[in-house]
Amino acid sequence: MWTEKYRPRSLDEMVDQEEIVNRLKSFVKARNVPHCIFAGPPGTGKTTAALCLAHDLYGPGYQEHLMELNASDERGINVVRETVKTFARTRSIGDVPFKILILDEADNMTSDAQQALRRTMERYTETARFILIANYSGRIIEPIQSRCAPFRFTYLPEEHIRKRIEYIAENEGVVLLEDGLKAIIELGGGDLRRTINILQTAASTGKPVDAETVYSVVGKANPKDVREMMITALNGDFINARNKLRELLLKYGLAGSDILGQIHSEVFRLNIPERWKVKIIEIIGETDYRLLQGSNEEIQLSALLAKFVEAGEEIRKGG
Amino acid sequence: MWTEKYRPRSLDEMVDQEEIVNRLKSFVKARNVPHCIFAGPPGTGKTTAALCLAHDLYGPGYQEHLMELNASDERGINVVRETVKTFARTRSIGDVPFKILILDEADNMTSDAQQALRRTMERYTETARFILIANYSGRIIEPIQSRCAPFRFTYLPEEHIRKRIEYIAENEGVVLLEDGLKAIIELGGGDLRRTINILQTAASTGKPVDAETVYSVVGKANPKDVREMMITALNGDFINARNKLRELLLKYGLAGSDILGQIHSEVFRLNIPERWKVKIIEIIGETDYRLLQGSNEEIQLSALLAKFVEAGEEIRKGG
Amino acid sequence: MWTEKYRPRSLDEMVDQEEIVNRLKSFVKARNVPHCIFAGPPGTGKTTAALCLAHDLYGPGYQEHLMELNASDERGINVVRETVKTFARTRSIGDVPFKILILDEADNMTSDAQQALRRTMERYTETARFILIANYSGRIIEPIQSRCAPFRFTYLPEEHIRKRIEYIAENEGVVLLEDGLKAIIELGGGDLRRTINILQTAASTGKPVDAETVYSVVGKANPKDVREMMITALNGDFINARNKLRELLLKYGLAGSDILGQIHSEVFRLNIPERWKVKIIEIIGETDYRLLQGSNEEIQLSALLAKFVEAGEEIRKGG
Amino acid sequence: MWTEKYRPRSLDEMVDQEEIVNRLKSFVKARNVPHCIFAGPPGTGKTTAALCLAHDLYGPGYQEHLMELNASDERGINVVRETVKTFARTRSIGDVPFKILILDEADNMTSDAQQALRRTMERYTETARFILIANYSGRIIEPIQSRCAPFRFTYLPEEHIRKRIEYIAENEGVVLLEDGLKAIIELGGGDLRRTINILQTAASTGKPVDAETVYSVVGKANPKDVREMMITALNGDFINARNKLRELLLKYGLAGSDILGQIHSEVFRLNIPERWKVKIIEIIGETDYRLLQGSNEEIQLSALLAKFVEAGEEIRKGG
Amino acid sequence: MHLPWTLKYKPKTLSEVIGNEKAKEKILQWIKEWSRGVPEKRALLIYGPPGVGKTVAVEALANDLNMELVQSNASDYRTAEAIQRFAGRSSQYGTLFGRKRLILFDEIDGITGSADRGGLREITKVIRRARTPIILIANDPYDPRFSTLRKFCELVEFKKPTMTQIIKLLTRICSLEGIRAERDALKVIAERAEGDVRSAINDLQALAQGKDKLTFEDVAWLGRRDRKEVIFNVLRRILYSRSLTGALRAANEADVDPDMLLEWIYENIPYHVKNPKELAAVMEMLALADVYRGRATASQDWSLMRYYIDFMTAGVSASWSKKSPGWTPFKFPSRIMTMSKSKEEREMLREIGLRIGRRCHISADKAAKDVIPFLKVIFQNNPEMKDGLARWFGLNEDMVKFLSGEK
Repeated sequence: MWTEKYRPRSLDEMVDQEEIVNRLKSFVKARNVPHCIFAGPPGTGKTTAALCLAHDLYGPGYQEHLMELNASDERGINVVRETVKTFARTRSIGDVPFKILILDEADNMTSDAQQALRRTMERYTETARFILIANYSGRIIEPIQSRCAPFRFTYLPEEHIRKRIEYIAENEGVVLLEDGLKAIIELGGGDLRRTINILQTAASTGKPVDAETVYSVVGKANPKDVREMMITALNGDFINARNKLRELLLKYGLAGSDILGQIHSEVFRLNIPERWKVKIIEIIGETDYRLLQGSNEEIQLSALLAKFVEAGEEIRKGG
Repeated sequence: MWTEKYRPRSLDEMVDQEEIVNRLKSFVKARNVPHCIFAGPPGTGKTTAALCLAHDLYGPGYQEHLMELNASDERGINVVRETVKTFARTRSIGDVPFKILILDEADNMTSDAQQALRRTMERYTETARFILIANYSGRIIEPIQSRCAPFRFTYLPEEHIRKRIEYIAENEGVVLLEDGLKAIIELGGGDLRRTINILQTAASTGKPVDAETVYSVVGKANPKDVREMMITALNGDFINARNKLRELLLKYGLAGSDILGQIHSEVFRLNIPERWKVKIIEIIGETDYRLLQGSNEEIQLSALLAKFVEAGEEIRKGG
Repeated sequence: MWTEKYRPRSLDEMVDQEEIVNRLKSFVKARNVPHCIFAGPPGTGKTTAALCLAHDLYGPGYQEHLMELNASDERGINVVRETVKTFARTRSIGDVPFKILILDEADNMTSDAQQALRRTMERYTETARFILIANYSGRIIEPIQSRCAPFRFTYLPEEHIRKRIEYIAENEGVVLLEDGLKAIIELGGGDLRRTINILQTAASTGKPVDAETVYSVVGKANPKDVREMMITALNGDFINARNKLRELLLKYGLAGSDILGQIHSEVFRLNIPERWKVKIIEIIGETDYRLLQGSNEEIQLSALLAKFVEAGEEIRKGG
Repeated sequence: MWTEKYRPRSLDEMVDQEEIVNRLKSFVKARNVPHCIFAGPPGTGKTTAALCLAHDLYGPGYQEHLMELNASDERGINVVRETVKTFARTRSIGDVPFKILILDEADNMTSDAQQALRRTMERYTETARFILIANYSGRIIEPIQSRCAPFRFTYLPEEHIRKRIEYIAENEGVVLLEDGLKAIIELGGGDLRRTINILQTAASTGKPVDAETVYSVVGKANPKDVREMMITALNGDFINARNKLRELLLKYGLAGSDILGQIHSEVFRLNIPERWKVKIIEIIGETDYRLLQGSNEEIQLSALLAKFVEAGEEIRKGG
Repeated sequence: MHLPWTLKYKPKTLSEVIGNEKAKEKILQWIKEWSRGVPEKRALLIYGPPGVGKTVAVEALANDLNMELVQSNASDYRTAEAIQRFAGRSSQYGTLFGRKRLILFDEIDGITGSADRGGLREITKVIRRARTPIILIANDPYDPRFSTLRKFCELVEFKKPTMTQIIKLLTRICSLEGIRAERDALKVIAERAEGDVRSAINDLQALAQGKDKLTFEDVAWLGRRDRKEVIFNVLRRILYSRSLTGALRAANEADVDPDMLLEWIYENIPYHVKNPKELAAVMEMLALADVYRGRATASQDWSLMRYYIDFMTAGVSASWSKKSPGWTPFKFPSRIMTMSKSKEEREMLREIGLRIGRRCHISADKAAKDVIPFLKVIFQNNPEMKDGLARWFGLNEDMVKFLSGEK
């Protein structure tokens, strides 16, 4: 994947998040790193920065001193604890006496799990440093936040993204037209990883990349299913809307919260009265909460679809 | 860590919590210490006082006679029991026949664990004295409370904190501007440890420390910017207020809950009728809860701004 | 410990729970005791009664014939089973052919553990009698209930508690002021053990015991201060009410949930229309839950005060 | 134990589940028993029927030919593959060449353990017959269901239970008043074993058994009182409802969550529109959940009543 | 005689096994191949619902051909070592006395991941090297755990015998036992058995043993096994009962697992509740019920389950007018079917997600959302890029096919 091919290897190669990179460089110089929280929107270089930091600290064989865990892949804090224990038990050889542990999507951990994590962090603080990666630092519990140096990653400026894409396109011999470039940047939404993925997908058609190609491949990759499901429900066909939902959950393997997020963005684009948008947004908020509390994602989401059916009916009645 | 470097070593070096320090000095003089509860907000010198007491009691090699445990850290009371058992079994050599055991975050123990602790305290009362450190003494069970001398630590006066920070800054050669100092003290919220940590983090940027730097390193918005956003909304310009919000969220990468906390503090400084402050504070409460539940930050905060717009309109109408 | 020092030694010394004491005396006379359940709120003399019964039955050396176990303390029913086995295997020497086994907090056992206990009770019924102590007899499984004589302990009348406290204070040379005594009794909440513990803690400060000292040592606000804050808010002075709140939070170092508990008790004493009490109680319930979930204390409590302001306004309007 | 004392010994003594008993008698006559599933609610005589069957089949020494595995015994896959197999393998001596194995609460066995059971049942069918006892036969895997004759036990008619209780009371010389009898039957909930246990407990107080005694010994409130409290609240009298609630908590020594359980049971008996019953259940459920999460019991229960008051108001408005 | 009738009347030869003529034919053909050397598929996987005669057929076959039947089932340990010990040698050679050997792995659904670690893999190994015929029996052969195993087996399905066949069998047994049975009584038994021959015989014994006459009245009361009619009845009472207590009681008295009941209600609601407003209200109740299911699981406090039941029954019942568009049959929960059908696919998706995650430093969930959709487009557009990426991610053939939409 081009996202990986063009991922910076060392802090010196990172051109964005300047201030953050400078602070990280000072850690490398001091051969010492505190526990860190890297927070910010997706595709702004959080994981990259963590990997670069490790690279610069330990040199080329850095993987030996590094462990990556993804909180949403691991089931339960026990796995995390055990893994960390094994990993952190042995000291790092070399002039840096600790290892680095990257915990991605840390904001997906329950607060109980985070409490346990905090204890683990403390226990192994001499032999391991943690870098927690999160979209919202607000979901990290206070005791962990106060033990970590905070780093806030921000959206990359559009010119940077544009330069990056142009560079990759040239390097890969992609014929990239101006309107194609614009479309890629727009659809990327400030997320560099997504933007590069779109470029690569568009390039894979073998045709010169213009806006039309870009929209077409993104359209294929983002099946209109969610929108279609919503419209089916608005038209009053609950059973088919439910079938579509089931397909998204089971066939595409999407998480309930991801589907809900997509529904949320689509609502604003729907052609329904403003009043109903507001109502539906409220119900989405409630559903969001229930997905966390409930046990069956499909039931929670189809209850939302039933609300769409109701809305559709009232709209047709001129409500 | 500067918090460690500048921590007082003996009771004589402690300048705050005068009354408490005097009582502790009398213990040193008598070569006898009862079980104690040190209660009070974070960063008011509880742990420092306990360490100083031990230092003054046993002299430089005091660590041998001292053990620090974190109650919420160790898995359950069994660890406490075992550790205490081993530690308390042997008598202290010297003229003080007991050892000191500091139990941090004692109010985080479950009441079952506290019951067990009570029994342990009783059993080893001849060879060990317990200093329980807690934020809220009300969460320590009565049977323990009645066995301990209570000490209530209070927030340090602002001038003391200011002096301390100025002293450290000078000592460390930090260029500290007046607005930077103010920001540090405000953000520290009376917690000395936290305040020093903020100073150190801000200093680590290598630049002269002004308000902007301080807010940026702790991931907070400059209150000026927040106020501006609120006033823009009150003036009826929703679109621009929302743009400012987006800027704070996306460009500065701030967490929604942090912005909300800042809005909350600023409301009281706004020049609007009290009636409206009350209304807005209520909505902030609701918003806070929703954010905690994981709602979409931008959506929730723009809804709040909409309320400001409404308030402004009514105020202009003379409401 | 004063609770131990002033605990009655024999049934004759017990002045409360008259009916129960009489039934127990008849057991002593008959030299026979059935299995019993002592149920009732904490600090109403359940353990004391059990110990007195044993004392009167076996005389001064009663400890040899008695075993106390804490059901929630010992790890699982296996310990109970093993301990009981060893203890009950040998017959008691003397004219009472059985031993007594006190099982504290029996209602905290899981129902599986209780099932196992039931079998143990049956097996050793000839050589051992069980006294199960519980706060809630409803949580003891029926098969055990039907094997035991039930005794229900009730809260002691306030005058009894007052007399007891006055007696101890005098005996221990504590200067106890009237408002201090009232505060102690109020905080004790009918639990004699707790009440005595509070007295001892307050006395340990060495100062005359007044209300201020009492509230301070247990980490609670003086109800007067809380009421003042509420009335300030009801009178429409939101800013000052909030300042009082901050004072309570910061100066007294109280936890938000504790203040909330105190606000709740005070609401019923306020002179406001019932309709508003209902509304406010509902909001307190919501606030309590939000705090538990980890919401920002200051934000949530100010929002609550805002409701008081609103209530006050409507009441003045004749609402 | 009266449940044991009055348990039928032989099928002839069983007066309930007539048709089932007849079938079982025919098995005895034929000296042959198929594998059976006895399914039905607790206390409807499933175990009794199995024991009577064994008794009638083998005569007084029937225990030798019988093995009972209870829920409290380990019944994992390993036990099934070892202990059960060993028992089933050896022949019984006498004119009935097979043994009987009673598996209590078979629906709580893991499906792995059940899988391991299916062939054992078949292969050793000459030497052992299985009686599986279950609350829900649906949780028994199909391959086992297909190997067993199903017997469905139903709740005993109330008159039968009443007669039985009256018989035992008379036999034991218990003074049983009509309202006491009603309360016992109500609390027993159709479970005969439980009903007898309650009678025995109530009888052990030595006083005539009336409703008050019955509810008090099992640690429950009189449903009449609970209903009264609810109606008081729904009628808008908040203060009195709360007083009643406190009385229930103190008088009966109830835990908050227990009283909530009783409130829940009463909802469906209230004389309010059906739609509102569901709404009230929502309120109760939310409160129950909050208590479980550790919310303040007193606050949440007051808030519950406050919500009842509001509901009552809306109901009167015809909402 | 103390034998259960299922044993007493067990078929001795394959021809006595009722029904399933095609399957029996297939088995015979396969076993005959062995006399001509090792056939292409060295194992037979017989599958079908319980009680249709799978094991009995194999035993009868061994009897017919005078083969030694060596069998292992769920009541035996079946770890890798146990399988090795049991089948390692015997799958290689015949018996001492020249009798042919037939190896039977029965009830392979019962091989558990924990207690029988490595068992399935070992069976596959044994099959691949087998020099004697091996037969496997399962209820559900499409369980993803068997996907590898399946490739080395010839599949034979046992279907439920017809009612007529079962009645015939029951009649035969009755006449041998000297019982005069009304045809209607036997019909009830056969109908209730739903093709499960064993349970039909069990029922017959439970009802008729020791009698000389079996009437329709004798059978009417017999407890039903967990069958559809029960749940239909419960559903009808929940959806259409006049009072809330009626709906609630339907669930409490029914012998149905609440989780399954919720699925049934959820499946059928949209076919009955047609008014959009009511539909939304009813679905809201199910969502609420599910919240309490989640809360009970999370807190491990099962007293919360009472609200789960309340909302799915009384809540549903109170939320609609019970005016149905007409007679509508109840449907089996299709979510359950889709879930089990798509299980393999979902596992594949997750495995791909994890492999992508390892390379791209993201979680499997994120990969499913952010990378896989693009990858699918690339795989369909550009074979060259596809090969490169497949190699780089370490995807196997099935995964590539999956992403290319060829499967």
